[in-house]
Amino acid sequence: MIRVVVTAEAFAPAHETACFAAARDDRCGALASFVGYCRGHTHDGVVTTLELQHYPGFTEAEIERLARQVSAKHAFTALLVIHRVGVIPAGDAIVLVAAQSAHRAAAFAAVEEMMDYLKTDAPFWKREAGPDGARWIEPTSDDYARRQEHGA
Amino acid sequence: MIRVVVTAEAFAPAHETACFAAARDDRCGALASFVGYCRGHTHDGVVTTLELQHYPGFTEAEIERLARQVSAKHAFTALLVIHRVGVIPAGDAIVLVAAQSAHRAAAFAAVEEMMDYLKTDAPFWKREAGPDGARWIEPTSDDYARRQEHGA
Amino acid sequence: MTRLLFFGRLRDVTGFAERDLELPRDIATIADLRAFLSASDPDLGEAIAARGVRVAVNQSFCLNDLESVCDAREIAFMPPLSGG
Amino acid sequence: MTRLLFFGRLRDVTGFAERDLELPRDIATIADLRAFLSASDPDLGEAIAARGVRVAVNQSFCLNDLESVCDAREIAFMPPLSGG
Repeated sequence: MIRVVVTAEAFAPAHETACFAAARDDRCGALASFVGYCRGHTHDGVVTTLELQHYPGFTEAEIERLARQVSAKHAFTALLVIHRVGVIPAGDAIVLVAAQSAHRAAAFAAVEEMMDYLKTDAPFWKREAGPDGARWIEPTSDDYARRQEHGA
Repeated sequence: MIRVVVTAEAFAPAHETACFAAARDDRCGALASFVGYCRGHTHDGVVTTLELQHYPGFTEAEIERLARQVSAKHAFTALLVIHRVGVIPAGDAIVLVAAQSAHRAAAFAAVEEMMDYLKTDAPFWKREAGPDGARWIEPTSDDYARRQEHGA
Repeated sequence: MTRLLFFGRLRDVTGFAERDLELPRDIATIADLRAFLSASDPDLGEAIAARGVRVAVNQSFCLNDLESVCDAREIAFMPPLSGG
Repeated sequence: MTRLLFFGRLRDVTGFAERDLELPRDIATIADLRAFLSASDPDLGEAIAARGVRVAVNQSFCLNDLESVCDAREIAFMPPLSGG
């Protein structure tokens, strides 16, 4: 089961994870998850908001395609991806990825790999705004290096 | 900040994770977490309960020592470990590990490494009971191999 | 009618997110379209030629500039992606 | 008075989790204690000699059987650990 949600609404990661966990079957021994937050401070200074653009339809389809790619490599039984778009105030959750599997290795691998793809391969564009203006964020060399490890 | 809880009471992973997340500072961009559940089915058959023994005082101290070992390698800002003991019915959460950090790599690494240590190095003893009787569970060769990767 | 879509910093250059236009008949490939857009807006031409900018036709990534735009209902210009 | 603690499958062998006892004066090391326990309960002696069983004195893992038990308030016998 793969569920992908792209939303302009704020979401509560703990609530979404609890709903996702409630639907697990009794062979599920592992649930790994990750929440990415809009930081209020980066090494560049104070961040007041993040603006995320996406390509409606295409973004969802691409994330589903990437999720199927992950599922071909790692034996998870369920995967949830929630990604927020629009203007996001510092402190809010941007992304939630969660995976269920029988054992922990597949759940960890699925969440990490999905996050790496979201950073570099999913159609999102991110602009950080602070007191000194706004700037577009592009993947770092580290992001690209992590993606390469998955042989993508 | 490292917090270790060993408890004979059932706990709600989503609630604990929400409390942990609420206390994050505004440099936190990443929260990785893992929940291990008592499975109702394994490759050996039906499981009705799991019984976890621990060594009060020593178990908590050892987990804290392992957590400090993880913190020396990975720059997380907060780590939470909740481990249940006693008789655990199938479907209940056994363990929750969650880590906060500025970026995702440290949070993922801290949670995974902590879980690997809990499987092989923390003083717990686990017995699985089903319709055909009970048996003690020991770490698998895979568990030991994962632990070796951390140079422990 | 073809819809052109611009994302991220390209949107700052165009000043708009999307525009519908009737492509002239002699525009057969992505390369032709680039030349056409450059002629009317050199800044945009330069921005979409920048390293890392990808093009998708009908919500499918193009592998190179020789791909056809003849059946294009939607052409998107995308600077480097960055989610999560 | 010294408290002996048994965990996991060792507890199935002993039938109890812990026992307080006055160690005889000639028991100086873990090795001596093993011999003493084996003499009174061969099954237990065999179980604590099994591969992977570790000993902790006063909540600190022993590196080998030559460690002293003279100041031991608590001695734990632990089969392979398995949490998570």
